[in-house]
Amino acid sequence: MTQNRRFPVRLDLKQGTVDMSHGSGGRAMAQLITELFHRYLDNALLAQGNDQALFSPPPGRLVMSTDGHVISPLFFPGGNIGSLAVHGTLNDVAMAGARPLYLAAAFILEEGFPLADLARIVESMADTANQCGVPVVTGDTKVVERGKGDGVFITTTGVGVVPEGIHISGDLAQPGDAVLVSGQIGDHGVAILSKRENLGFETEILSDSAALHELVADMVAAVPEIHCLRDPTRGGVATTLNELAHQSGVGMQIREEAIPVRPEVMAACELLGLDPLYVANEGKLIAICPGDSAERLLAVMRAHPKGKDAAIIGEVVEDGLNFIQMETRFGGSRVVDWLAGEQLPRIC
Amino acid sequence: MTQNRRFPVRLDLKQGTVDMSHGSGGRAMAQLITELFHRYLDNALLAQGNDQALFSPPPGRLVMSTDGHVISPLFFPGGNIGSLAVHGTLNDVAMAGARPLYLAAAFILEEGFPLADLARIVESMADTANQCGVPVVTGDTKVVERGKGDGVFITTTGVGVVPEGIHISGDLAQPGDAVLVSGQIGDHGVAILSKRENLGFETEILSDSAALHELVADMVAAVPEIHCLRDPTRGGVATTLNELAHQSGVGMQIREEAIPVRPEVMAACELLGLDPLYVANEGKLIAICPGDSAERLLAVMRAHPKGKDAAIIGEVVEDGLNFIQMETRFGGSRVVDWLAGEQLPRIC
Amino acid sequence: MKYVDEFRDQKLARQLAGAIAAEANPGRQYRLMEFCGGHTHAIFRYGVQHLMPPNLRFIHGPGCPVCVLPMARIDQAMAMALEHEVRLCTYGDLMRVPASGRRSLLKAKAEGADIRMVYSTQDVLRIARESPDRQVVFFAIGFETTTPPTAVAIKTARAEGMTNLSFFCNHVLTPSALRTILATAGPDGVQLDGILGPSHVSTLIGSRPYAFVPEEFQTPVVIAGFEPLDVMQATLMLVRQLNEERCEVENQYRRAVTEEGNLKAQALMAEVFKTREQFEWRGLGFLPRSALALADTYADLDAEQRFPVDIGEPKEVKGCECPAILRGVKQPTDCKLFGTLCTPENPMGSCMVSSEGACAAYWSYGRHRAPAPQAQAL
Amino acid sequence: MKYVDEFRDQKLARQLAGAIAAEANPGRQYRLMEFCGGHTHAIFRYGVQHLMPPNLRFIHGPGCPVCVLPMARIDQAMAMALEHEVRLCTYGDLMRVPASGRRSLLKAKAEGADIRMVYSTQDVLRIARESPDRQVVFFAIGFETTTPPTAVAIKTARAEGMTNLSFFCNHVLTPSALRTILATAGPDGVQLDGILGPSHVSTLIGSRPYAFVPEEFQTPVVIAGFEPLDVMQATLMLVRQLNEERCEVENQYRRAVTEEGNLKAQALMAEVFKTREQFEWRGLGFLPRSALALADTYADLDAEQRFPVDIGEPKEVKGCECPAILRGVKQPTDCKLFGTLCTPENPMGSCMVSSEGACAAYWSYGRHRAPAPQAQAL
Amino acid sequence: MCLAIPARIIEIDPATDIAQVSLGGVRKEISLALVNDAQVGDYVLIHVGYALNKLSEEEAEQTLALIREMGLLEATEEEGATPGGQA
Amino acid sequence: MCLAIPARIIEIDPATDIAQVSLGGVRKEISLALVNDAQVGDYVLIHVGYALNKLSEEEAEQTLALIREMGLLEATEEEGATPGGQA
Ligand code: SF4
Ligand code: SF4
Ligand SMILES: [Mg+2]
Ligand SMILES: [Mg+2]
Ligand SMILES: [Mg+2]
Ligand SMILES: [Mg+2]
Ligand SMILES: [Mg+2]
Ligand SMILES: [Mg+2]
Ligand SMILES: [Mg+2]
Ligand SMILES: [Mg+2]
Ligand SMILES: [Mg+2]
Ligand SMILES: [Mg+2]
Repeated sequence: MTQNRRFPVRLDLKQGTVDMSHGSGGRAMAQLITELFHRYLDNALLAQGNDQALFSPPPGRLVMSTDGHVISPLFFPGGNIGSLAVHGTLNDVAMAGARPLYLAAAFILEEGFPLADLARIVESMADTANQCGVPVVTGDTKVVERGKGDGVFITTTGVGVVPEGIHISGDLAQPGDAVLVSGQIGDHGVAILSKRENLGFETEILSDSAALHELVADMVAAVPEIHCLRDPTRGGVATTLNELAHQSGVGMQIREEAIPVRPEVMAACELLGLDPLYVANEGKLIAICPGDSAERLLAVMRAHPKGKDAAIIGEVVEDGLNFIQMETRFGGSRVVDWLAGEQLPRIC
Repeated sequence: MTQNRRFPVRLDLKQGTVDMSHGSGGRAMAQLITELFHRYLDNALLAQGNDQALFSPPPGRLVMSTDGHVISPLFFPGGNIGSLAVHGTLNDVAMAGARPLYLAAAFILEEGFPLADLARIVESMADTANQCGVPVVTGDTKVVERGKGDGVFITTTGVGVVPEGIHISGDLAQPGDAVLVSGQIGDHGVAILSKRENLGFETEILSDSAALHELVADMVAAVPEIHCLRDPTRGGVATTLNELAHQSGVGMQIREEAIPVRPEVMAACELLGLDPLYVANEGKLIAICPGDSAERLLAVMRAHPKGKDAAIIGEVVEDGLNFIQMETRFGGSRVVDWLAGEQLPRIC
Repeated sequence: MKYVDEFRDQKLARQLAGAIAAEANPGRQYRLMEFCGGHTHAIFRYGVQHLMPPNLRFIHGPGCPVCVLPMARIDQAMAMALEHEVRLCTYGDLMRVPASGRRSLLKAKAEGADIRMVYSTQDVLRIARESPDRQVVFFAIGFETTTPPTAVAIKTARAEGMTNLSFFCNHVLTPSALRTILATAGPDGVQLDGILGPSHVSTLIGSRPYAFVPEEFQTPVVIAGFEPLDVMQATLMLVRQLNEERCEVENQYRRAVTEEGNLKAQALMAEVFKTREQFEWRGLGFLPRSALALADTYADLDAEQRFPVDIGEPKEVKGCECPAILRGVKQPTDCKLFGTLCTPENPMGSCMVSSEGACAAYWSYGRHRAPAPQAQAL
Repeated sequence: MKYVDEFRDQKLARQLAGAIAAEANPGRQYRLMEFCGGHTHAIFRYGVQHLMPPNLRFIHGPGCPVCVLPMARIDQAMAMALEHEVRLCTYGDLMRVPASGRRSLLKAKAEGADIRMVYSTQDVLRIARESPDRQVVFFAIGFETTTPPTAVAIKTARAEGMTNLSFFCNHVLTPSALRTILATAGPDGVQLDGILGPSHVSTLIGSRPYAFVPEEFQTPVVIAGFEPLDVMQATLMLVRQLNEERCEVENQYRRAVTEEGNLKAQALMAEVFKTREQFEWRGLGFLPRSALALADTYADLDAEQRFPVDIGEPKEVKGCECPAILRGVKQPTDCKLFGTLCTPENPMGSCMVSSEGACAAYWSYGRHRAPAPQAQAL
Repeated sequence: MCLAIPARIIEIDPATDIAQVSLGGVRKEISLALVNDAQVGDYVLIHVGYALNKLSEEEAEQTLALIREMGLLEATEEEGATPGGQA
Repeated sequence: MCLAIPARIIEIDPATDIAQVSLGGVRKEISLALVNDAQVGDYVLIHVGYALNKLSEEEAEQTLALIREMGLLEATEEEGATPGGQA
């Protein structure tokens, strides 16, 4: 009668849904963790089942970064919230020039969320983490009532180690530096918009969601004098350049023509009244390095598959107003400001 | 006309509310971060304004732990979600015997959330982090639409360093070990319940929300042979003991009479049909150590203000079923099982 | 806590245990049914069975309102919430009770049904006042203890002229169930030597309604409180009646139970409710005059009339022995599903849900059957 | 993109700039009003003003539907959403427009108003179909370009017998505003030498409705597309008319604009709408016969009638020069709030919201006034 | 069935028939709609937010006295009896 | 005002008067309710999900030709003219 099988009835990963008991701390939660999270994210540190992971990092300076992921739709062309949550944080770690080591993942699940979707998400997180060689070593699960969440939110936190001799920070850009971008911009934002039912448009565009730490490793190995790296996510390239200009107390002069944008992305933006400079990316980076290293850095980037369309898009200039000025494709000049509010589809 | 003040109109921390633009990546978000998060959480690493924090940890093994915080109500007797988010993660780091070093915090804000409440929460987080000597060095902010969140969720992640010679893990309990608790149980859960409008009861009970890393530092210094530490949060002492028994493949024999419970907590539980063993704590720990170290450990715990009501509540026994058995105050014996589902107020 | 702690005293318990052991005649069986789940819970939680002589056995009765609620009524409530999109208010106890197709209110809520847990009918009234545009249904369950609070809410709803609140009434009557148990007892059913009578139900209805038990069924009754000393004292009183071949209704729980009970509450129930011709009890079948419906003058507040639903034949889980357990003829350990497929996390039957259900009590407190170390010390 | 990229060609632009510079008579001023915000946007985004000789100046007109919407109408829509609890559908452009008391639809939404951004009236129909129990209001704004899609939705709502959808109509008529601008021009108002006529509005209404401009006001009009070469070519055409002392309606945007316009759309508008006796335009005041309301046969779908609201006197921000800017008599830099208290994050007036608003365009593209380095290279 | 617990009335609002009861330092609001003539100081049995009945102090003491007596009688007769366990 | 963009019709559902248009690799669903006799292959001006009008290829080419002519005339006359900036 009494027996030792911990969970006599398996979690129903086909028809089941998340309910409040999955966040209660009791056996239903233990079962969710065992049969879903541990099953996919399988690694020795996680399997210990402690509330924390213990590891011995290589010597050197560490970086830590955290990001909450709240995307809608959860599944989009080129990825889902699970793969994105891995890429996003790995990239923020890598943007210090660091090698990512470990990830932590905290899930906030909404009551009623299908376990099948959760399993797909966690599986894809696991695959992504595997491919990147960066395991999810500790985690947490909470459940909120229906109407107090949005399916699933995933907050990931990463730690990584910075090679010696690398000093990368948003406040190090200097007049004379070159500004580079690692590839075509705007793909992620447009891929997401294309799944918004009411916009009714279709493209072949996939999110560029990707991990950039290997590209960064090549870059810092070849050009250790890089000053800034940042991934132009929310707010797009325009916002990231403004952030960097402000942090470093400089201005920038960029050339619209030099900025790689796919024609489909351009077309979708025209349709919706958006500007690709403000559209989110999830697998691109902005790099700023001394002007005379720029060609060398560009060559290294182009040699890596994730930087093959890299381009030098402008240079850092002195400017007390920290403006980003752009020479337009048409030959005019404009200020590229921060995004104000949200970028919404417009009619005029 | 044009001028360099970055945010001409200050954030309205009295009447303002969070809106979607605060999560857009644009200037409204930059302003929220500058005038609210950085203002309160003020420290050199955060002030750099990078997407990650860079630091040189002391040599040794590191631990990392993450927890999402989703509590309702956000403000409760003895704390709020901000202080809780600091304590909760520091404690999970400390439960490896570690000294916490740094925290990361990711906020998910619901559209419409009052900025005044957010400021109170972040201020209290900052105070708590300050008192604990563990700064919040990196963070993230997302905004979700109304009805897709619950005011604010805070996911914190902590890293810490484990002193040499300390080996603490949930799978190390052995028959003959003693089981200790650091103080009165159930305070947090009852304090939260007392604020649920529909239960209509009042107590003087405050949440026990507190950081335990200093208590832990004393404990591991004096008794480095401690086998397990865990904070009995969701699911309470009963669930934590079951987790540890299961992880270590042992059983436990505990004595109801030895477990410290405040009379008010006991009374509230009687009123609502709850069992204090399953009620959450946020400033208590369970420690398991070799039986012959138990009195020494107890003395060290009692010497610290956060362990002054510590007690030895039972011992680890061999048991293939990994049961927690309890000698009741009445003199009977019962199994103390995992919590099934949520613990809800009952009528029968 | 006054009136609580005194009745949990370990030393007195040991002495009472000694007295029972001394007085129990080794030559006979004492098969005592504790009617109420509250007694069942106390017996398991405090290990009372351990303190009894081997020839004295407690048989768990049907006195758990959650356990005796037939699956069809849960299906019906779920259909109201899902099809009529009402805001369904219910006590937390019902959330996890299995309905047809392994569903439950908890799962329906996760799927989007608007289900609110309440602690009191005062909450129900508050919810209805706060959402005048929303139809609110109170899923009312319980014995005579829980019925008067529903009656208060019904009267209040009428007095305030609420048009958005109605009541799905599942209140049942204890004496009727007791009669059925006794009528089917005997060689083919459960064998009973005495009854531990209801505690808080009796607070309301008094001790008089049990007079039929000794009269018609020649079985002694002792009304007993829910604290462990109450149960033990009442047990000793039954042992003495049996030893002395007395057969009467005695009242151990005198501090809360009188002969006539709470007349005010009784009047309220009489005004607001009428007795149903019959009603289904899980395990006991359709029992005549065993449940309440809203009186004709309150019929407009009856959710069954306001929100008619069409549910299929409820599908009981194969192998679940709840019905036999509720009649006292089987024990949880007689069920093949107990502890394998049926656990408190995944209850197959209602007896595994409520902490008063025999299966849940057995799982939580009685599962580990090695003799408890302190039993020796007594 | 065909019909787009060709009209953004840098080399042709340089050549056109050269032609304008060559043909413009240095002895006179060319004060050209681009009526449309679309032109304003193109002029700033592509730096067209940089390419013009110093005596040729663009004056920004009132042709931005967001900019000319009076604050009272936003207040009214917000009141419908908050007091009548309707589901308010609106184009994204309106979300951040300041209403009284520094509020906006974005803030009302954050405070709990049910406000949905739509991209098309097709979405509005879908939303209304999906929530039959909910009253849905479409907050319709725009010139003749955006009006026919609203007409389609109104006809569809009627055809499908929808009872939960209504329309808060704020559609305005371009020629009427143009007449007002011209009538108040002169020594005390704006001084105009020529008009760049509407682009997409003309697609619908055709080129004929502008005949009154040369006839009554002796001012030449060139209807111009929104691509930068369109604007430049039309500018050259105006320069030539002025140099040659011609005064007529010319059509640069021939690929999309005919004399008669889109007759099908015109018929639809005529059926569904009627002209209001007068309507307030921000900056221009109450203009006679300058806006549309639902025709009497569709009056039951009029949200203003279905959800009457009582709003106070709207409170304009002190110091905001939007009205003067919309009349062309001031520039954004003449406003004391520009760039200090008024920025796109914290707009004080509607001209700082829409990317077609003169203040927003000026902020985004023209704020930095040092000569752009590449201007030298041209 | 029917979880109920005794608590002491510490305050009554006669207008609403709502009382505050106290139990081990916890205060709770309950309805007195089901009981007559409850007074501050009385102990009442609380169930789902209602007082079901008053408790009789006298009866409680008599019950306890009886329990003690039943036990003591025995204790003198068979000190240390240890009945066998049966689950 | 009135953001609109030309796109090519690639598919028409005559039952609903809904068309698929294509623009630089992007497909979008739009309504043809406002135009008569639009055919697959036509370019239409898209605004808030509706086709406003067909575009005339012939007129577009003539316009471009005129622009070239206007510019060329000048280019020969004043090569390299650099008008001064004014914001
Ligand atoms: S163990 Fe489960 S299935 Fe078996 S009788 Fe009890 S409730 Fe029914
Ligand atoms: S800058 Fe702002 S306040 Fe000034 S006119 Fe423009 S919109 Fe109005
Ligand atoms: Mg980050
Ligand atoms: Mg990031
Ligand atoms: Mg980043
Ligand atoms: Mg956790
Ligand atoms: Mg939701
Ligand atoms: Mg943790
Ligand atoms: Mg924790
Ligand atoms: Mg923990
Ligand atoms: Mg971030
Ligand atoms: Mg909410």
